[in-house]
Amino acid sequence: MTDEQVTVEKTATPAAAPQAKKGPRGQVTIFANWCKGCGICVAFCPTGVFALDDTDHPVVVHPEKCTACHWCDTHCPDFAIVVKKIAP
Amino acid sequence: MTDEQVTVEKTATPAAAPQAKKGPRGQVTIFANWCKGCGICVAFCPTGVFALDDTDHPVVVHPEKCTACHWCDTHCPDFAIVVKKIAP
Amino acid sequence: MAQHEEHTAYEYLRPSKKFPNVWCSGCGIGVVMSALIRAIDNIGLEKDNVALVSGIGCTGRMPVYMDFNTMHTTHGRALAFATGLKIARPELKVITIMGDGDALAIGGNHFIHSARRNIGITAIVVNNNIYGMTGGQYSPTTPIGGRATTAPYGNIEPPMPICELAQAAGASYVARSTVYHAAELERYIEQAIRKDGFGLVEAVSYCHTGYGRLNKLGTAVDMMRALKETSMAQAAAQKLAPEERENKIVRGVLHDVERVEYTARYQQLIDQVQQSIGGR
Amino acid sequence: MAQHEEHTAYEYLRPSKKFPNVWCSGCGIGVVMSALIRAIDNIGLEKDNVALVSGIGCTGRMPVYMDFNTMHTTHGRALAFATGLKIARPELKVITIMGDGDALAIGGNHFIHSARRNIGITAIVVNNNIYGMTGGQYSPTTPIGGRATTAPYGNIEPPMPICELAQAAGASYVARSTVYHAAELERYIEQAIRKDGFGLVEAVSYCHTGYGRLNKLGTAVDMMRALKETSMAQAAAQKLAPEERENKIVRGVLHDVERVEYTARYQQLIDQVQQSIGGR
Amino acid sequence: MTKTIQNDRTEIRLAGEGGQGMILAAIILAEAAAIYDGKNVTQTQVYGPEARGGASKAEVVISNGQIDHPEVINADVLVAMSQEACDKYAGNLKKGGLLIVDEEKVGRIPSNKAVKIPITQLAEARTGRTITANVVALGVLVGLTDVVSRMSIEKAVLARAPKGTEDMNRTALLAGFEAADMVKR
Amino acid sequence: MTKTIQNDRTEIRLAGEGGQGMILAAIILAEAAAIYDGKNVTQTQVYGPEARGGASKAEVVISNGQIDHPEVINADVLVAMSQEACDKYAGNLKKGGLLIVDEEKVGRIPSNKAVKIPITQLAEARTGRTITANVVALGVLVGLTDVVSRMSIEKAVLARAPKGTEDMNRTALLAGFEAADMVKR
Amino acid sequence: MTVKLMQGNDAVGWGALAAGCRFYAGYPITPSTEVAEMLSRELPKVGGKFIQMEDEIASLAACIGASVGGLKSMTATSGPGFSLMQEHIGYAAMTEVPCVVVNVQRLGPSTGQPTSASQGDVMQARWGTHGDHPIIALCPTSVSQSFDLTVKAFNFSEKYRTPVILLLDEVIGHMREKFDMPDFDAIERVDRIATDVPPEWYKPYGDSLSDVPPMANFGDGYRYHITGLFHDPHGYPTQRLDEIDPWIKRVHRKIERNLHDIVLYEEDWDPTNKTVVVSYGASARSARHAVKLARQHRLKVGEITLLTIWPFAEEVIARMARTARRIIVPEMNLGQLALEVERVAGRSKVVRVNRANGEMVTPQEILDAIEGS
Amino acid sequence: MTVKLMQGNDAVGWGALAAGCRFYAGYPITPSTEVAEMLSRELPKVGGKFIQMEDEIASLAACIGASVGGLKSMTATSGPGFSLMQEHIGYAAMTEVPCVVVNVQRLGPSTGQPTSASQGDVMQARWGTHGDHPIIALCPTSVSQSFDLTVKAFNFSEKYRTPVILLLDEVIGHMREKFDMPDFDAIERVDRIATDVPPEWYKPYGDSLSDVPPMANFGDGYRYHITGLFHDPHGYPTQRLDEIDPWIKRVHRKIERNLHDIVLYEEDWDPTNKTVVVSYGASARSARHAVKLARQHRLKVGEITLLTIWPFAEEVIARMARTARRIIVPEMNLGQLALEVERVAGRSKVVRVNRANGEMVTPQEILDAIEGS
Ligand SMILES: Cc1ncc(C[n+]2csc(CCOP(=O)(O)OP(=O)(O)O)c2C)c(N)n1
Ligand SMILES: Cc1ncc(C[n+]2csc(CCOP(=O)(O)OP(=O)(O)O)c2C)c(N)n1
Ligand code: SF4
Ligand code: SF4
Ligand code: SF4
Ligand code: SF4
Ligand code: SF4
Ligand code: SF4
Ligand SMILES: [Mg+2]
Ligand SMILES: [Mg+2]
Repeated sequence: MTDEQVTVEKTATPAAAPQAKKGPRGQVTIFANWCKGCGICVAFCPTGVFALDDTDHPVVVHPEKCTACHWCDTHCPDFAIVVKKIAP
Repeated sequence: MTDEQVTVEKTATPAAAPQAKKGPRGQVTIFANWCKGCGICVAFCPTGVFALDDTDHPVVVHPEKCTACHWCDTHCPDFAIVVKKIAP
Repeated sequence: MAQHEEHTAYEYLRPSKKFPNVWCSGCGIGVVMSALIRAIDNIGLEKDNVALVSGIGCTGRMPVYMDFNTMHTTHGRALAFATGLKIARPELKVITIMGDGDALAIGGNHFIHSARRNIGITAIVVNNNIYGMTGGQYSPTTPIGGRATTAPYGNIEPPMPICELAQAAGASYVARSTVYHAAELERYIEQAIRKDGFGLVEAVSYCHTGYGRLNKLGTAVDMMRALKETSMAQAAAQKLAPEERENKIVRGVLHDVERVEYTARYQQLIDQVQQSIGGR
Repeated sequence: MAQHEEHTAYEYLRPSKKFPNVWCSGCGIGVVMSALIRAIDNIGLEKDNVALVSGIGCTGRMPVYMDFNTMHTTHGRALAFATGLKIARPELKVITIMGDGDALAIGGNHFIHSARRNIGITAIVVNNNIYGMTGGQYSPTTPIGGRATTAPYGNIEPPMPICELAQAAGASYVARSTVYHAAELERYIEQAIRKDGFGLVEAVSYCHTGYGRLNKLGTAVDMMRALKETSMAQAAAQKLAPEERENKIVRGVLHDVERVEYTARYQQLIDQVQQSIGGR
Repeated sequence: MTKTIQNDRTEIRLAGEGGQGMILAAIILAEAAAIYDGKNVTQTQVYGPEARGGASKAEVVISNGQIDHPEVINADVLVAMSQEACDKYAGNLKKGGLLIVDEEKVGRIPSNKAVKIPITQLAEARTGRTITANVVALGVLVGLTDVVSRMSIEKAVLARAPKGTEDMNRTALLAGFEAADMVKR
Repeated sequence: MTKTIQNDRTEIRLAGEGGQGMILAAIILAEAAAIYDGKNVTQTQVYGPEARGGASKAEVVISNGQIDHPEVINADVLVAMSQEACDKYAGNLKKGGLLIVDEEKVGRIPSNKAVKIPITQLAEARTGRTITANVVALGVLVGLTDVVSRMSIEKAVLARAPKGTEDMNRTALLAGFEAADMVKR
Repeated sequence: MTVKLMQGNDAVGWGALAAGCRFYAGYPITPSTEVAEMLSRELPKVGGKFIQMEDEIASLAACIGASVGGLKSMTATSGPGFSLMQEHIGYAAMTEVPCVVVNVQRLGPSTGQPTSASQGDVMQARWGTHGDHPIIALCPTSVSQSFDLTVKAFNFSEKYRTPVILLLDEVIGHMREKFDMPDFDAIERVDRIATDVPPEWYKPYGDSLSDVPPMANFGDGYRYHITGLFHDPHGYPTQRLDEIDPWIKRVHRKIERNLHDIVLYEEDWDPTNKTVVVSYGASARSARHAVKLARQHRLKVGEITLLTIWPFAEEVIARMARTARRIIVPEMNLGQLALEVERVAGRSKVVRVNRANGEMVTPQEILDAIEGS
Repeated sequence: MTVKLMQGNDAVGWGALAAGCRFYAGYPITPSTEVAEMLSRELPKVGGKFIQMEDEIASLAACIGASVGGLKSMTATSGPGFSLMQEHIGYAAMTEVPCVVVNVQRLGPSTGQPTSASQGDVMQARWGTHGDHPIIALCPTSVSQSFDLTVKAFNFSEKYRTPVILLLDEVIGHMREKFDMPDFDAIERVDRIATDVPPEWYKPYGDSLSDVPPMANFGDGYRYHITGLFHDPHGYPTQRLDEIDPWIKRVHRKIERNLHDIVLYEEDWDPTNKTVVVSYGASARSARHAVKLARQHRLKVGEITLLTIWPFAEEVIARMARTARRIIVPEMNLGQLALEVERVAGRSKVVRVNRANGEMVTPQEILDAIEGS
């Protein structure tokens, strides 16, 4: 709880990845300094977009798989994920 | 609520009265100094055993009519009536 | 007292200077007291084994007259005191006697938690739809539209359904009758006392001095009569349309199930813990 | 905060130094907060017109993060404070946020009376089956057998059925969901807020730090998964035998009726009184 | 009886059983003094347990000056409507004070100077209702003492009388006056 | 380092983030002193909001005599396991007091006499688990100061070690001793 | 004709209305119930709101909630209810939410004697809740003063953002006296200081020249946080000593700086009076009676009547104690405010005249104490 | 080996068990919860009962109920809960039912700072409930004294049929110290005086030589009535002054006659000490530290540590004040017991050293006050 707070964002744009499936797609951003590393997003993302890094914090490893189902950003207890729907 | 309390009893024994009906019969006693004169017994006795006296307190006027139904002594809020079943 | 021996009640009344009682002439509270005494007599309980615990209110004055272990506690808290007593002395029959305000307004929380725990206490609520003792303010059971000294334009708060609440919270036994139906009331109280778990009896009464006078409902006799006329047995009530049922006092055993009683469960826990440390 | 603008929530979070929040990593309370914000956003309420009132507990810390009129009151009394606020300002959407201990233990009486009055307050109870803030003592919703720091041998008190209690007491709207079912939870909260009368949403959550650790239920992820597995929609639940249903968290809108809301009724009373004195 | 007014302070006690309307009588007397006679007044009472029980006594202190202690210290006037009330409070009567008793209800009277009037009986006889006994008592009290003017007490009684009972109450009051006048004579 | 014990009173502060086990370390140290070395001891801590939050500091005062004020006044020894802890508490260190920091976690150190040891790293390397860092810290502290005997601290650590973790904890403690001995040399 | 015969409890109700009270939440209890009954009738007439809550805890909570919503709020109770309200008195002090709590004292402890009079809750009014906190308590001696001090209670409450306790006793609450209803428009009415800064700048607990920060009402566009935890100027919880200490100082200072405004009393003594009677509430009536009698006997006796009980009128009592040799303190309790008098009395002897059985202290008892010099 | 490192709160639990406590009802609250946790584990082992009630009001009610049933009973709480218990503290005093209420003080007012220490409830312990009533409050300064005074609390409670308050502060409650668990059988344990008359003769509130009537337990064949109303010797409600007055006198006398037994303190001063420090609880630890330092500086300073806070140790303080010129009273509040010290201090100057921000008063602050003479 310091006064200054540098927000570290880790965005992964699926555009860079091969597009395998149809349907809506999402751009996932994790705000690392709000994330407490609970692992909920990692455990429940239906398509396995996330993995844990070596500090036990989530990183987006398969951005291309995101279906913009919004499970992760509605369930992150710390408002640390934003999923933006990408117009197909 | 004085310390001494003289209990005034008004018992009416139906034996003295003509016996008209069959079934169980009762001997009704009113303890006047517990009775507050609410009139419940008078109003609800199914056979009209009671009447109000001029101080608005109940008196047994038709002892012979008592069927020992026990309505009055179960409903008197002041435990001021006792009905004794009389072996027929 | 010697002259009075024929009345069942006299054996259970305190041989003291307390009569006539404090209640207004014709008040239904005395009828409940009478029914309670007969229920205890029917079961044949030893006086030493019965504890009566009340809160504050006209109803709360009931225990002082009766020759049991009696406790007149604070407003609303009878069940909380009774809980401690019952746990300390599970062998006692602990009976609480509460007014509608006592049990449901300030005491509502203890009411639902005693029911939830299913502790072996008999709770009798004398529901006269008003705060009698303080002179006729509306209570959580005052009907909508009813006048009270603090509802001079008529009450706008819906009444609390006492029995439904107790059932939802977990009581084992729930029944309702009225002071007009004194024999039925006596039977329900007897059943509730016999029950191991938490038993509630709602005794619908009236307060002619407070509620009755303000609402022009007549004398005690009139209000007693109204109980006869506006109440009906559950079986009959079920045949009515819901709107018709709304204005009726439904009498009957509304709920009766078997669940483990709290102090029995706690004794199991003690036994288990003591066994396990004995076995180390 | 500028970087965060895409998240619906950010618009409603206080632009202050309060993040990350106080809750343990993975605690479900944050999920409820997120659902609440989306519900408010869906309805399109003005922030100035929303008041959040909480008691004391981990859950009670929720309002401080949100940019509404917020009040962190005393343990158990959120609904009583909210009642005064709602009566003073009927145009405000008043939402109370309470823990299971807050709402049902110490606050149980205000809970049933707010429901009875059908006052226009939305009550959200985050049920984690434990006193989280004080470190894991059993609460009125801890399951039988569950361990807690004050139930080292397993809890022996039956849990309070929150929804059934609210319904019995008179709530207009009663629904239950879990933090795993965040979208459903959001929908129920939205419906409850839209409702005029008293609306209750039980948000089943978990406390992995307190209850979870003591009962070896694993991490937040494990407990989140358990909510998925042990809960079911009401329709499905009705097909189960009662014994099977016992161990399930039944999700759904359990009760939804139309009744006049309290402050509206009071306004009618004022209008009527003022008319009648105007007419003298 | 104005000589009972000492230190410009008249202390009046009305005592009886609950239900006899003694508090109301005291209030009416106080209103007569305060509103219609423009005097200072304090009116107090003792309640039974909580608010529900009837009062056993009600008091009025009247003065042209400031009233400090608001309760009766030694009554100038005691109206006793029951034996218990008379037994309990007569001793506190000021030396030379006035004791008014309801003749029917009070058998043992501790003073031979007491004014005995069958107040309740008068009420019944003149108005057909015993509940006007408190107003009869007021009539007697004012008739004997002039602590307030007869006009004022009449106004005060009528202001408190429920609609339709004005005549009955005036009758009761006059009955009291008359009884007082009989005694005075 | 026994010269830091003044007035027969040694004040030790262990500070870090919640979750690093600093309270437990303080308790173990206090138990070593009290139970196994027979000294007097007071152990206190600061909690976060209500009981749930982790502690940010824990203190132990050890003495052969009676301990009056139970908290650290000026620490003889400060173990800082985080930068924040070091920033916050280093200033309170007694002149000539001992500052022990976890080298990895504390970058800015306000004293060039501080003993820098990669405590958490050592824990990980020697026991495979970072959670033993608090025990390593105890090893370092006791190794450097002898506020309690090595035997006592070992007994105290093992008495608190959950079943099956005794070896791991002994290893951690020894790692601390060794690191201390390296510094002393 | 506006002259009426009125009870103290009714006068409290009218005083509240005159002061602008528009919300009452309470739970009935003898001997305070008339306040509730009166306001249940009168409040709707002026668009105000009355509610009977489920208990006294909820009653004060609702008052605080309503006050936060912008309505001047009051509750009334007696001993047992006052004990239950203690947690929320502390909450109101901590959050600086104005509200008025009336306690019509009856004989305690516990249920005691509900219809008997007492001044047994004087110390409780100061110390009943946990933790150090400032409080104001007023105590009328007559029916018309019940009206006046109720108005004062609301004014102090709003002016200083603090709960104010109005301590009546059963004698004053149930006594009827002549009362001349004043024109409400002529009554001095203080409203809470509104803020004039834009919402972004608003600090609900910020420093201010007067030590009383302006108070915005919920719903008026100033969104802020209220908590019973120690808080920073924005109202957010804090554990920082540099935020806690200034708060503690400010809330006590806002009262202490204004003792001249807050501490009300009536005095009738001079330095030649070797005996002075200090009293309050109904006992002050007996005291005055006794003092007049004593003066008739040519005794030189002074008199101080405290209308503000808390903060305690240290200054005047200490000043008087420099010349008086004996201070007589009649109370309807076993000696409560006498403790404070003793504290500041220096070398003067404090003589307590007590009754804790439900009856008033009699003028004679006080006179005996005066003469006992 | 029975030597352990133990927290004050745990020591309270063990003290309760040693004293014969067999019932605990409570509601969790920081910083008292360890007492409950400990007893939930230990009570069933000795056949005792533990229950978590729905709130603090119910907790103390259940304790009183259980005590009436014959079990020695205790509850533990902190500020907010203590405020809620006030009504029932008065009930226990009125009905003379033994019970022990532990208040581990945290920083108030209101929710305040739950994990910070305080001595802010000292006056509340005396005056928190309505009406005049006697009370005993004890306050330990160490872990082992927490054990000892808990035993004392139970003993006083049973011996005098009165609620006893054990006032800890967060420092003592959470501090760990060496503790040598005594043999429970060697501990002096006082049980309530049983009656030896036949049931018909039994008067639960009758006069007795000791002013403490014997107490029968419900279920033991003595059927009687308990009420929070004023009552006669049989326990029946009374409005008679000739029954009320004797009751009031007796319940106060039973404490006042036994001050020699009840008022516990430690003293280390002599008439040559111009400065004496009076303290209690955690502050006494700082005080002792400061006094030792001062004596090292060759200042002649005396010291009194109050273990019994209520009834206040008037006698020793007044005696000391006859010779001491300055009395220093360090407290973790804004000056509470200092008010009592001032009251009896005569001409001595009372110097307050206060902290009300959750931190201990430091020895240096006290030393400064000592040196400031
Ligand atoms: C804490 C507290 N609050 C309020 C009261 C005042 N009081 C006494 S009895 C009562 C209500 C009585 O109503 P109810 O419980 O329905 O009983 P009844 O008199 O109608 O039988 C109240 C509000 C009190 N004694 N204690
Ligand atoms: C009057 C009072 N009693 C007790 C407490 C201590 N306390 C704080 S939070 C809490 C319980 C929290 O449990 P819950 O309401 O379920 O919320 P959670 O922390 O689980 O979200 C308790 C007992 C208090 N603050 N005030
Ligand atoms: S759910 Fe949120 S807090 Fe948890 S790991 Fe994912 S991003 Fe981090
Ligand atoms: S939106 Fe759905 S698919 Fe995309 S990352 Fe989140 S949980 Fe996975
Ligand atoms: S019911 Fe009882 S009290 Fe009522 S009139 Fe009959 S005998 Fe008297
Ligand atoms: S027993 Fe029945 S019939 Fe006989 S008097 Fe009573 S009510 Fe009438
Ligand atoms: S006031 Fe009402 S409830 Fe009380 S005794 Fe009279 S009639 Fe019965
Ligand atoms: S203690 Fe439990 S409820 Fe509280 S924040 Fe942690 S996980 Fe959530
Ligand atoms: Mg009622
Ligand atoms: Mg919880």
